[in-house]
Amino acid sequence: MAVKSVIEAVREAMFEEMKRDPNVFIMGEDVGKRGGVFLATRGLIEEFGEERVIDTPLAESSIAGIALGAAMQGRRPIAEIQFADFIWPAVNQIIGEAARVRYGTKGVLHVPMVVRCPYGGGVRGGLFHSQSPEAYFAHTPGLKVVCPSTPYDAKGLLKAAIRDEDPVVFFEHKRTYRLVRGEVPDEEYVLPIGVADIKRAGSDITCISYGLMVHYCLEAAEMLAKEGVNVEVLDLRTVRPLDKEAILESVRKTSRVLIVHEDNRTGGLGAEVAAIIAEEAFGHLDAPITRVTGPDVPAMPFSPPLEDFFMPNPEKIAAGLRRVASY
Amino acid sequence: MAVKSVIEAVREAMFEEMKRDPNVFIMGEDVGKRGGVFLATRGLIEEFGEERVIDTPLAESSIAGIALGAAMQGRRPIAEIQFADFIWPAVNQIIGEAARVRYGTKGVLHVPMVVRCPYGGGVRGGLFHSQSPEAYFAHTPGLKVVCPSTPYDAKGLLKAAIRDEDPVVFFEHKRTYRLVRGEVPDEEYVLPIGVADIKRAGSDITCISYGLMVHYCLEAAEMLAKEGVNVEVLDLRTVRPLDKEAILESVRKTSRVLIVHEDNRTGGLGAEVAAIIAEEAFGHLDAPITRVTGPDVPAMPFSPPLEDFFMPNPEKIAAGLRRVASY
Amino acid sequence: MVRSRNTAATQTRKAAEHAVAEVLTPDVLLGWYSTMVLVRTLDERAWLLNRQGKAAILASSQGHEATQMGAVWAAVRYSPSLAIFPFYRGLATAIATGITPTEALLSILAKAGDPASGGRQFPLHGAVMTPKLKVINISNVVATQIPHAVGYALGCRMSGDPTVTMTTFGDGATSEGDWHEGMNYAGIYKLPVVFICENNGVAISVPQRKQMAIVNVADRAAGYGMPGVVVDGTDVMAVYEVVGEAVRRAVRGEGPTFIEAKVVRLLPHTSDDDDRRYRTPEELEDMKRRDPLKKFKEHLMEQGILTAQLDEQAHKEAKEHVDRATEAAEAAPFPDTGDFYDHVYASE
Amino acid sequence: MVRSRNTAATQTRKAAEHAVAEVLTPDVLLGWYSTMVLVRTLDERAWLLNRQGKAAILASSQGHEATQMGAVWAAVRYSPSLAIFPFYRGLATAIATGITPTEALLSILAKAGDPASGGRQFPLHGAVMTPKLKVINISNVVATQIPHAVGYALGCRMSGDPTVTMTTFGDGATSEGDWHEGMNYAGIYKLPVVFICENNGVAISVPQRKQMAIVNVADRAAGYGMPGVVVDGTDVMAVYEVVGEAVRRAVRGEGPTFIEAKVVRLLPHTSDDDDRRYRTPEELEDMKRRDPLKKFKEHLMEQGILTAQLDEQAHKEAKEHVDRATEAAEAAPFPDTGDFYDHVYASE
Ligand SMILES: Cc1ncc(C[n+]2csc(CCOP(=O)(O)OP(=O)(O)O)c2C)c(N)n1
Ligand SMILES: Cc1ncc(C[n+]2csc(CCOP(=O)(O)OP(=O)(O)O)c2C)c(N)n1
Ligand SMILES: [Mg+2]
Ligand SMILES: [Mg+2]
Repeated sequence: MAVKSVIEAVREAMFEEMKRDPNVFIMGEDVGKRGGVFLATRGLIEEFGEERVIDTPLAESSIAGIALGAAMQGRRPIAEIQFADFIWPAVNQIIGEAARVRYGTKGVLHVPMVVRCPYGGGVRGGLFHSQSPEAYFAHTPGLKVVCPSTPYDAKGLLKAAIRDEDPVVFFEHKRTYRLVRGEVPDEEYVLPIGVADIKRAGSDITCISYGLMVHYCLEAAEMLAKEGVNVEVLDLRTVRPLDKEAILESVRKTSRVLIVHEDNRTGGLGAEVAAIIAEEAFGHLDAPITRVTGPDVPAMPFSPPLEDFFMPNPEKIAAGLRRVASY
Repeated sequence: MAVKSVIEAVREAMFEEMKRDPNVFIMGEDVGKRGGVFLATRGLIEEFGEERVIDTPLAESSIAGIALGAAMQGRRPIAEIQFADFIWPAVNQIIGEAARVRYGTKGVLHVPMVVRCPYGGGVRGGLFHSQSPEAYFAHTPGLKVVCPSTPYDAKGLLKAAIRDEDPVVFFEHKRTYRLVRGEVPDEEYVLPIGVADIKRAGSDITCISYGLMVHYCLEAAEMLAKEGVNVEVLDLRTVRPLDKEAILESVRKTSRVLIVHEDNRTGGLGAEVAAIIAEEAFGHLDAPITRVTGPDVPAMPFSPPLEDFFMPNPEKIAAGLRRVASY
Repeated sequence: MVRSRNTAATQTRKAAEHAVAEVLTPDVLLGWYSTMVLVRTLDERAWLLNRQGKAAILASSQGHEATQMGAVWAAVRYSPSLAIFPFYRGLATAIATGITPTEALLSILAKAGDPASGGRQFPLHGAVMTPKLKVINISNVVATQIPHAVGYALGCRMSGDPTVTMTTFGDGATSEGDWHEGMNYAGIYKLPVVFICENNGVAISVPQRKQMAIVNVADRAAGYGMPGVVVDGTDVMAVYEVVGEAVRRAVRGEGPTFIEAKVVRLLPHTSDDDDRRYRTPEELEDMKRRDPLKKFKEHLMEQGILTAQLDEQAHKEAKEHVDRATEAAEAAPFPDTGDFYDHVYASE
Repeated sequence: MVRSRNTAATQTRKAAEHAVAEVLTPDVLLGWYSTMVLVRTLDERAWLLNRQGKAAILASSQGHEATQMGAVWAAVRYSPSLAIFPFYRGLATAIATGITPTEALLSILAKAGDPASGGRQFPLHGAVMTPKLKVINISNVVATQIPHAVGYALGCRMSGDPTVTMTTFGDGATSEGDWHEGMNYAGIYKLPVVFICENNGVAISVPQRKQMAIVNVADRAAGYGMPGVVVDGTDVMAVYEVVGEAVRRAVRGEGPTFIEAKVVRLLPHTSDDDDRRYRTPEELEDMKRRDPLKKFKEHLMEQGILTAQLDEQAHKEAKEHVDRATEAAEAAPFPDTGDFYDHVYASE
């Protein structure tokens, strides 16, 4: 095992899958010589050539739409959207089209394509380089949506996404790219899409999250441990399909729930998680299902004090946990 | 008072507002001589001329983006997206841009624009003429999202939307256009955006819905009444902002909740409504918060038996109500 | 046939005309004529079924047949294999690709036997795949198929598959961002794509002058580094020629071609539309003079290839064929809901 | 200055040259030069502040100054009032519109006094509105401003407001669907918009040949029914001339113009970028020869308008100005969070 960063894990996953399967190719803005603006594709054009690492024109709808066409032809495109904030022009091709191909052709065609998408804030990115649009995609049947939090998960899940027969939107939290490091096995492994992971076992409260926030939840859990509250941190890893069983099992055990995400509160992932619990674990609940989330403003502002105010952090999460614990 | 259809109410609202305010204008595909594919704008080009009733090229992103630009200049555009299924290309301009203008300019600019959008199924429209994308927009701070169910509400709320200083996405359920008729006052009136409406008072279960489904909920409530269960039907009318107080007040009274929508279940409007209740009326609940919704398939199929299978209907809703009642 | 100022295509024109003359024997032309009669008969029947409440919706290809059929026939003739991404107005396209009238009607009536989507989608939407010919139309969202076609062609190039990709769309579609993005990409990478714009001068009710500031949308092709050709789309032989030329260009690895076929839409936009709101009776009369079937008939009669008797026979056979197809399709079952949840994702 | 084949603009060229000569007295040119020096000094300072960790991100306008400033100056000169929708690389645009160096640095340092968004947005994003000059850049999503500008111009026409609208963007932006849709609409309705493409031959790292199959993107303008003009964007006087011409065309109600200004990007894409990954030292050296500031200086010296002494003075004053601005901006407070929730919706 070696300790790696999330961005290294992402790069390795693509490298290995491109080695393994000649149908896999990459397309996106600046993925070639530049190696991507976050260097996720660094070295890949040198290894695999311009035919398999394609610098596209600046046109997201066609990046997704051309990937879709190529996927129907049998290729396995990895389409990079440079920042999640720029995925909106591609939504027609991803949500409108790709998600419906298998269903609308009754299985005659399918779309084994991955849309990789750096997302999230806390990087001084302002309104248009900080967005967390995962909930929009997670609402879409036909898509799978992955939001890993660690290098280990990122690598194993990205490999799974590339091998998946259906369109996967793969959200990589920009702030984790270099900040989060962790052990990654030397040998090959693939993680199943749709399976949550208990990142910290506990008995008093279930704290459910994904992406960067998982790390903040873990920090908050340590704070609460000192106060005698034993928090279980459940990392969803995949936000569509949700691992309902893992969610319900943990809640049945703890009877108390805090859901944490960076995205705006209203209609975020937390809403669906809460609804599932309120419908299917109602009898087990001892406290209101509580959410700590980004506030309902249109996006994360640029200036440091404003950005800090927006972002959930370990202190805000700890406060939420205390509220749930003391109900 | 006269009895009118939803489409008549919509047309009248636009007519009256265009008479009232020379800044109001309409743009969209076929809104001119054709009068819109549903005839919502019939007669308007004859009354107001080509300058104020603009047939645009077939290009939704620019329909929204040009409307946005004109709104920043002081006009009050009503942009028609011909079917909700075709709103995806415009999402970058609506969700990505319009929703953030006021926040991102710190109030210097704002976007008094309405995006009108026929949505919903049950019209033999198949995958691409039946979609209900309201949840995507309702997740977006900066937007308001309205889904009226009756001619009275449609007219009063559309007039409010046109007068609103912020971008409003106004979803009109296609199936209600000619099916649903109701009294509309002869004198001028405007209804407030963000206020729900009790369409049927009751004491045993709160049934929360919007759009076409409100009518099916009312039918189901009548069935349950015969079984001795007194259902309150709460019509959200506006899905962003949600009328939280109205929701909580009804739930505090009944202690039981069924949420109904036509959109896919996972991440639909019902999720947020359930989450609010589970967080803020937890102590009042006597039963799991239950949802009756469209199934999690990518869209409504075309063939009659498949479409019927997709659509929630009074029977399915009644079954849901019975489940909640008997918990 | 008018050409836009782009001349790359012109160079091979002579060769094309020669080839056309060689291929298009009287028998072939008579076969074409019968098929066009069949499509028209089928289209009229489908419209009737809609008026009887049996077909929910229909976009007629009346007036577009010469372009749709000429294009497919040329593409099949001149490419080793073909992938087509048509738009919704493609009944003639479908028949030219080998869909039978019964299959078309199963699709139009949303029956289980619909070969494109099993009744899940609008008529003829979905996918019909054979080894040599793939017809893919995954949505009725205008212009989304342009990037699909380009991506498909990219995939073919990557995998050494010599398939030529063709996509058809209306004049309205050229206003969409996806059209621009797809054209641009195909131009940069010289992909083997033939873009066919069936320009009927109207997008539902919006006339061309409100859609673009130019007369020939083919003039835009140069801005994407590809030839733009204007052709009389009501003339099946002219279409056959220019599409054949474009397909051979694609096969030779010389890249994409944009073809603007000027056609007429003889009926309302769809069976839901009433075009009297926006077209005058005079306009409609005027268009009927450009009816591609009428035009082809007159041409074949002038040439002595078609006789009144052969014509009558073609119509009679077409009617019988469509009658049988109607009967079969009407008797066929609707899809059942047992597999309603299938094909959302790959089954494990 | 090269022109694409479109000739509508050419007709008024003579008149324009005449006007330019009249307006551009030595004093005016010296004033321009000082301002260009000031912008360059400010740009270098901002880059330094980024390297010191004080400015989070920066897109330099070095190499684009002649186009950005020439365009604004011409537009202000020839239009009764102006609305500009610039892109993110617009420091020189901003200064030309009257933003002070202090204001620019407040914005770059994300301070409360940022005149465009109060620190909510990336530097110089947001809106700065005066009665005669409106600068609107609501996002850094490439090409979204094209429809905004077109819509703004439509609004102006509707309300009888004689404002001319101008929008600036890079070569990369022309690949986006929004660019196509916006151009098309402006062409159809002959709206008073001046489209300025600052073509530096690269979108971050993607070279023009991977963005489009043509040499001059201005060649696309004809497809939208508008003139397309190519100009050396490192020559401030040439830019002034063609933009002046386009603005007067707009004022006369003759519709939009597309101007492609060939420029150089002297620095990496932004302060986050390292262009050594994709540009050779030779390429960079080559570009420096096209530095618009150097070019203008040489021209003015040749003409005897600028002397070494005046040049030194301009640099000295610029440095002092930027020093004072830096001091003020660094001392200024960050926004506080008291109004964090304001301006999501209109307050009641
Ligand atoms: C993105 C999108 N917007 C709107 C529609 C509704 N619509 C269907 S066909 C059509 C007109 C298309 O015109 P054109 O491309 O010229 O084809 P034609 O029908 O004339 O053959 C419109 C507006 C759609 N299907 N997709
Ligand atoms: C829609 C969108 N996609 C991607 C980006 C990321 N991005 C910012 S600038 C840029 C390149 C723009 O190139 P060009 O338009 O030529 O302008 P330049 O920076 O060269 O001046 C990219 C890809 C973005 N801001 N918006
Ligand atoms: Mg048309
Ligand atoms: Mg550039």
